[in-house]
Amino acid sequence: MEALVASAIGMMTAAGVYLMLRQRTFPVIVGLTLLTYAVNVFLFTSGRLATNVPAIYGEGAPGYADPLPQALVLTAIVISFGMTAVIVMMALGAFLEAGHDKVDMNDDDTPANGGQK
Amino acid sequence: MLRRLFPHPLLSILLFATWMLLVNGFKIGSLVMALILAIVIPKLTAPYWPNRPPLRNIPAFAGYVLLVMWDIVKANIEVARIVLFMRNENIRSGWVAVPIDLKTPEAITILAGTITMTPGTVTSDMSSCGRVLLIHALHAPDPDSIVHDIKTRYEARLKRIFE
Amino acid sequence: MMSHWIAAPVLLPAIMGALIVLLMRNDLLLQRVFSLVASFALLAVSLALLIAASTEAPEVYRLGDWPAPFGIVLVLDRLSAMMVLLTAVLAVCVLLYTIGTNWDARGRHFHALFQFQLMGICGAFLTGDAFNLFVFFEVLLIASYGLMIHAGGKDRLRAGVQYVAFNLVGSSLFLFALAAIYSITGTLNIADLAVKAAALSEGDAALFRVAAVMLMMVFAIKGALVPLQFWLPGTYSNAPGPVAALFAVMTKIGAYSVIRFGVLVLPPSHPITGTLIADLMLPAALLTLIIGALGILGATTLSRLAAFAAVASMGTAFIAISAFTPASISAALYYIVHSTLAGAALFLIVDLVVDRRAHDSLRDALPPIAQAGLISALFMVSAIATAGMPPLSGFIGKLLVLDALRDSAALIWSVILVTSLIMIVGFARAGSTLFWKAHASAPEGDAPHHPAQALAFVAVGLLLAGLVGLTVLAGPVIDWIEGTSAGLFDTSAYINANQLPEVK
Amino acid sequence: MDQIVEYFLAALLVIGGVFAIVGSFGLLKLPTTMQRLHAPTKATTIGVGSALISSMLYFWFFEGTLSWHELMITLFLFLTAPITANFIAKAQLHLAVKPEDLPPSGVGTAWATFDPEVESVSPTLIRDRAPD
Amino acid sequence: MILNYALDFAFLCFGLGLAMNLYRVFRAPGVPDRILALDTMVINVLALIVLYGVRTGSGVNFEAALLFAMTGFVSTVAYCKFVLRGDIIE
Amino acid sequence: MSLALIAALPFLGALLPGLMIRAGKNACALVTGSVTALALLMLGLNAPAVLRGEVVQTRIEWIPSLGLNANFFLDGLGLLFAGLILGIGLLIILYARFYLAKSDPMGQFYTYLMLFQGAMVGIVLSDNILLLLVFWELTSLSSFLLIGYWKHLPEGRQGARMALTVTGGGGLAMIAGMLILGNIAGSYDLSVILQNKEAIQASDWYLPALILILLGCFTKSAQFPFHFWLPHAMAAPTPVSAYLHSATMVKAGLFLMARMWPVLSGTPEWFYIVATTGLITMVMAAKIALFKDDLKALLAFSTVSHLGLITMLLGFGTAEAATVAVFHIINHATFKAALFMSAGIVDHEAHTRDLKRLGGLRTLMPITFTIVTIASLSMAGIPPLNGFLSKELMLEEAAHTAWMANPWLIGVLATIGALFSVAYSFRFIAHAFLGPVRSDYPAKPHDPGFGLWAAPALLACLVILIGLFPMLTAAWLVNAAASAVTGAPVAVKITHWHGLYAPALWMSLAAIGGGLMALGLHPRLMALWTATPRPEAKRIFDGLMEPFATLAGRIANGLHDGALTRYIAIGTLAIAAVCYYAFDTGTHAIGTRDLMPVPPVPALGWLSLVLATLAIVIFHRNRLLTLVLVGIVGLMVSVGFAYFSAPDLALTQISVEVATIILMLLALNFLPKATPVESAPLRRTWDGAIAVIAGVGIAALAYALMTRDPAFQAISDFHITNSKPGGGGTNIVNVILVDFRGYDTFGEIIVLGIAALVIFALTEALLRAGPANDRLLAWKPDQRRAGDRHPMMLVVATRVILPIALMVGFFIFLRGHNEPGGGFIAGLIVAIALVMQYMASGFAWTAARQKVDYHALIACGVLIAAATGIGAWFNGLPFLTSAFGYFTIWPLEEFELATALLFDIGVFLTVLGAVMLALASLSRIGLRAGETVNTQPFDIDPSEGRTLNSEEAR
Ligand code: NA
Ligand code: NA
Repeated sequence: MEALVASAIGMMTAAGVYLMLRQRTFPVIVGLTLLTYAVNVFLFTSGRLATNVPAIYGEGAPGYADPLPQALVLTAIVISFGMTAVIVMMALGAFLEAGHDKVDMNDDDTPANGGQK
Repeated sequence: MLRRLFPHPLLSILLFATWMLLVNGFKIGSLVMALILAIVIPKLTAPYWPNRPPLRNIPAFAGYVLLVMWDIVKANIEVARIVLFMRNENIRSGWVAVPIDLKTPEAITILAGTITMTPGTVTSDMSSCGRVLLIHALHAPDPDSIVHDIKTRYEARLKRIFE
Repeated sequence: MMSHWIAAPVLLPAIMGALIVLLMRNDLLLQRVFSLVASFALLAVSLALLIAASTEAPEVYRLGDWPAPFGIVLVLDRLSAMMVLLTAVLAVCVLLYTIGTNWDARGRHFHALFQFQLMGICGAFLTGDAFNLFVFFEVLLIASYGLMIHAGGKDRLRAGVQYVAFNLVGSSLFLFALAAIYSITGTLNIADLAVKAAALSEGDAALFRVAAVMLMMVFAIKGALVPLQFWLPGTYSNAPGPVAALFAVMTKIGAYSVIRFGVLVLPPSHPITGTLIADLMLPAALLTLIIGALGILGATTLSRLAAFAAVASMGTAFIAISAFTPASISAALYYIVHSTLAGAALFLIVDLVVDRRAHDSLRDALPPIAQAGLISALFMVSAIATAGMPPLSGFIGKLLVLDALRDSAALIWSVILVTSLIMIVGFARAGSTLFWKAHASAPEGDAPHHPAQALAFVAVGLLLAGLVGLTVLAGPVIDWIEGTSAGLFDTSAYINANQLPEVK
Repeated sequence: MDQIVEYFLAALLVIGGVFAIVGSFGLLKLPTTMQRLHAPTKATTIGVGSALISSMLYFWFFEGTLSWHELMITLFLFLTAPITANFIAKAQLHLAVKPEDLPPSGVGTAWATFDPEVESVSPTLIRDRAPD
Repeated sequence: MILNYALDFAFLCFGLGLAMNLYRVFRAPGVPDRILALDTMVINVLALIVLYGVRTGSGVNFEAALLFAMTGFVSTVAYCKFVLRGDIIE
Repeated sequence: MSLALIAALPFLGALLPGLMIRAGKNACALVTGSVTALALLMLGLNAPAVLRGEVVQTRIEWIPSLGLNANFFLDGLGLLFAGLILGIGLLIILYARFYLAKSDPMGQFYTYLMLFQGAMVGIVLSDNILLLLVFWELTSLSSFLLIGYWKHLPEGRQGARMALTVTGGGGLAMIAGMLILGNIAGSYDLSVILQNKEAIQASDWYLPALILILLGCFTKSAQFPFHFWLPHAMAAPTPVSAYLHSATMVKAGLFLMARMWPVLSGTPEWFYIVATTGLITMVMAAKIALFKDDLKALLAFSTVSHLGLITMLLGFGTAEAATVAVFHIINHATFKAALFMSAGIVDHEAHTRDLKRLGGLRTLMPITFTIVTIASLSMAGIPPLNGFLSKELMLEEAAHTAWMANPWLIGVLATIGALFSVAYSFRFIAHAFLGPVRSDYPAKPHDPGFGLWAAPALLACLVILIGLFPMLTAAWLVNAAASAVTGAPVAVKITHWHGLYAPALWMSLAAIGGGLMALGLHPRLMALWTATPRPEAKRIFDGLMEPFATLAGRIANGLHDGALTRYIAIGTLAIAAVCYYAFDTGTHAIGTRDLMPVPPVPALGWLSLVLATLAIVIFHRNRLLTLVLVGIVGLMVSVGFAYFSAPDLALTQISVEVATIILMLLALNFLPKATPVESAPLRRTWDGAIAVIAGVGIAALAYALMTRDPAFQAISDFHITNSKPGGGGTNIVNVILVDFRGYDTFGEIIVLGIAALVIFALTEALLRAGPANDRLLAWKPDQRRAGDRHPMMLVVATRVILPIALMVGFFIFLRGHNEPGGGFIAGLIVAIALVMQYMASGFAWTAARQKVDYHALIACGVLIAAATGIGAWFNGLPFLTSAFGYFTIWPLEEFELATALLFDIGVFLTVLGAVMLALASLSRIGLRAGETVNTQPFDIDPSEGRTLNSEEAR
């Protein structure tokens, strides 16, 4: 199972990185989202994998999954949600201001340096 | 007084029941909480439900629910038969326009939902005057019987319940 | 005795930010007043904390009253106190400037975001927990995203998207690193991490080394270390002037974190990581300085010049840090204080210029600007400080760095000195184009009218006065910083303050 | 008693499983989108419903806890399935069906999905046009 | 005992159903089909969660199942509304 | 203390001109002059002691730990230079008062001048080489300002930059040299360093230090090959040229060589570098001076030549030669400053300094002519003037010094240099003043007022006095200074006649004769000179600097050109490479944890996840489809969390995922619906390779970590043990979130709140007048739109679902502390429920019916969380310390109340407010783009049998 989870993390990371290397804001944001998934699962696995042992007190519970990474992932999910929301809006704003959604500024109509502010 | 506390009594009952379903246990504390929520939440959401129609005939409604549940079972067997045993080229799908007499949105919605959940039909659209439903029938060699079924089996009952 | 004041640099701006949003978001005047009051209060608190930290051992504040390493702790030591004070000083100046130039009226929520930004920065400096550092990095980053695109505009938004995207990669890397660290050591408290990392077995070495470099590269992104510096010029040059000035302390958070972890958790004497960090950091830092210097010389706009100056200053700071000796760290700390003030002043002055011109190109001669004399004098002073020319603190900082790195002098000295020359030439070219060449294209005394903005000049003056103070009082300041550095290297003080349980 | 309950639950599970697979199989097998829409809307819903009810009964009889959540989920699914189907059908109408392929409504008005009048007539024309 | 076999059978059915949905998501003539497949997928996953709860005798994931039902519905409507109108909260 | 004050006075004085200029130019000059005079006076007060052989010291600690202290000392050498700087400075201030035009900002000029003066005084009084470096670079900076004083002149700007580049660069080299020197000597104090000759000269670092320090000296003193900046610095006003480029700054290099003479000289390296450089400079610059028509250029190269002469003398390394050098420094300062000022007078009066346009001024400007003649003759080395005296001594030294065992080379070259010197000196007189009066001067020349000629006249008097009575007027000063240079008492004997056997006599005669001959042949030589191609310094400098600056710009701007995709590619590769290196150089033990089995259904989940991810990559150009596929990934991740014992995470993940997709759908409405194919296959392959590297690396790391046990007991054991007894909750994850690590959560909700504020502020910015607003106003949907916006079925269903969903949210909130759930998830559930309502009836319709201030929600949430934490202070406990208790109120059962619940309310409110504010902002954008607000919950009302509002619309 560990190999499956690790490969899934790797797959999401690779897809995320590939999309982040695209030239439009939308795929870049989707790539970031995928990377976020990968990160969250990776962080989650730092408590190792365990089934059927949720970190909730119960009589005769065989044990508890490491709750700390879970709490950390929860925090990370929330934070990345905020970040994603912001970058989505910023990408929208940039598109509305510029009329296109290119990520790179070097092949824009105005030069990146020496351009007007 | 009661009217002001429970502007939507049925909704309040539904919510009361929902809370008790959620908490999974029968405690006085839960009852109190359920009561509070059954008052507060309808008050909060009342602005989103203007012109609430009165439910005139509650026993009839219960009967309707039972009828529909039975029809759902039938519908599923019917659909399973078509999916599993009928050759695709023999399936005679088609669109059917069902004129309706119901006027209350709630009643129409229940009718539309019933149509979707029952044999081989899916409510797909409504005419822009709100008088006709567009229905897709999975296997309808005889579209007129579908219209007839709907009008007699469901619409008539709903009319009694709501109007 | 645990002093609640340790939490004040975080709570004060957090609460003020929330109050501004709640009560005065439609009244700019009230926002200004309360934002200023909060910033001055932060200054006072951080000054008091600095005084307390100077005389006492590191003090730990256990949030939620949970003992370390199980809860989150704040740690006040000389280093964190110093960085918080630096932040507060900068905050006051930047805020005065913002008010003086009405920048805060050009968009919404400037003051709330500003306060939250301060909260994030102070939180990052004070925390004694690795994951909490991540959280506060995110707080300061997201506030910085808002400030960076304050007032909007095409280029700013597009640069903003890049800034956010690149930093989100950094945040991801941070989490990868933290996950690996927790996975190996089972802890997040920095002091505990220091103890446990030193006791790791050989079998964990390779993985821990990976975790260590990942963590350091996160800080390298914040600190704009080559090859992770790319985000900086576009961001800083497109950010509103006062925001770029405030950002002067943001890169220092990267440097701070490298120092904190590099000295406490991953010192060169570490059995597993050894000089791995130092070996990788030095060439990167040298390249950073070179890139920064080349950027200053080749800058096409004034704001890009200032941005590359920020890159160069980080290069210098990281060169000093990479040696990880008490002397080099004190040199780095002095230089960090200096370059924060100098960088901020430069960005504010750039903003004064840009505000008075159609654009800030260095290629074309433009007519003279209003208040040219005063602004050119300010520019000159900040250029001297930034390039590290005498007599200002930049020179002293560089001398300290050179002096601390005498063991590998040939390469490092030549890079620092040659880049200094390049920077001097770059600033001279820019300054003469801006302020002298302007007079060639328009008759003297024909400067366009522009409101004087006294408060803005006061803010710049305060920053430059800070540099002068840092120069004149260099003796005591450096003594104090050397004490700080010595305290950092006496890692047991920091670790003991956490009162960790026995390692099982 | 337990035996009977067990058989009953097993039957419920099997029925649920069969309906579920019918629903998903229909999604594969049926040739047109509108036909495919029928299968999961009905079969999967009841399949899941069976599984949920069996779960509820299982906990009631074998664990001694009456868990009503499954009932809630079931009701929720029954409540939402028609809406889902309606929306997917509308989407399909909008994207892939020509109005002339549909029967007339018989009362002279178009189907809502195709009637631009609905939009142009219904709003109260609060158009936010002035830049602040 | 029989219950265990039935449970296995149910797992198999819902699992196969999931696999078929997956296929339909990737091979579909249009977006509505994919939305439908995803919606069905959510329901199948929800069922699997509940079955897993029966297998392990734990009700800890029932809220998750409830939430899956809710979010599945909302996202399906959102996708459709996007196809229909572009703006989903106009 | 007094020495520090002398150095500080000019700096303090620099503040005055700016203030006094309002009181008039005279007041300004007077004040500036008074300050200088005061400093000079204070210097004079110290002079007797110095002349007695004492060393006056002032020590002020500045940065003791660095060894950089404000230590000053005054010996003979310092006295000589300080006297020159302040004395000539005083004259320059006087001269400049009358020289500067009305439009020149005089306050600025005096400020710069005083800054420079202070820096110079600082150099010569420093007893600390780091302090000296400070002053050294300050002279470069202040001279930059002075040279560029006439802003409108491009030559001024370029000359200033060139001077700064060369002298500043030399100064930086010198920093390195000085640091080495200080390291060898163990102190940066000059007085200590001067005692360490043996150690320094024996060190391996001697030669590098020597070269680096000499680089500083040579650049400052314009020695070959760094001489080229000096003539371009002549764009400065003449007082500046006279002061900086003849009397003071250029002599700083000489001063330093003299200062370091005791420890650095006497080695072959010193001799060959210093003497040779000096010799070459002397001859070459003298030759160039002969062919300069611009008076100031002539004088500039003459200065270079004389500096070379002095350098050469210092390079000889003998006490005698050093003494002569000191003497010539004095003499050169007197006649050269006089000449510069006179050249300035000519320029001032005739409006030209071009020798070709001058001539015949003798009768028009008799006073100036007299001054120039005296000074020029001295420069030429004509007896009995002071220049003659030192030149004779120089030639004598040159004649007795061998170069590479060649006894006559230096002598011959020195004579040739002297010959040129004679020639250009006479040319100055002859071509400017002699000959017929011309009719085509640009302005009618006449002698200026007393104010302008007083200073040069005074200097000319000195030239004569020193020439006639050297022992009386100069010997004492030479003795004192030379003693300081050589470190041994010197008693110089200066005479006009050295006897017939002195080689200097004949060399001198040859020089004078040859010089006159050269002057006679000047037109022909000039033609030859003009015909000879030679490198032009400025062109070479620009030819180096401009391409370098361009290259620097190319590199820096090329690398930072805004190509984010390249930034990320480089960053990713760098991270991967460094991680690989770190792993490869460490030892790794393969993990031994038992692996978990792979049941078929989870394997299916894995497959779904992987396939969906792959499909995203393949189909990413279809943006809506991408979002559908992201939905699958999110679904699988959250179900994975549920499977691996993390119910809270499953809840959070699925709700966040839906919220994210809704936000992205809302944004996508305005964005293009498809991504064009833009990158070439090669680029895509390359990107794919980077992606695979990153993915494989992370997967390998994850696998390696997961299969190993932690090295230590994880801290979470504490959380598991203390969750209920200490935190009062059975859901350990929730207790960690709101209690053990509640501070993280506090930060986290603030992140979310800030995100919403940012989105709000950004929306406001977009909706202001501007391109974005224009685009929105002109916005047309890019896809065909269905007829009805708010289908009735959804609206009706929502009327029931919304209350239930709200209740579920409340339920999830309440139970969070003990079961999966909590404030965050509850906030999102309520938000999603409201989204459902928005989708059903539209945002504006819904929002209008329940006025909630989202800003206030966020702020209150944060404040409640903060207040809960602060509440602990009143019990003397730290921030966020929780409390919980069990209560009974009849008829209810016992229930638990925890402050953590209050904290969670804060979390709930912030989350809800943040999501709502973000949606509200997006909705505003939609309204601006032309969307309309409905007044009815759905479009078609069957009860009326017609579309709604048709009445109103008509
Ligand atoms: Na929770
Ligand atoms: Na507590």
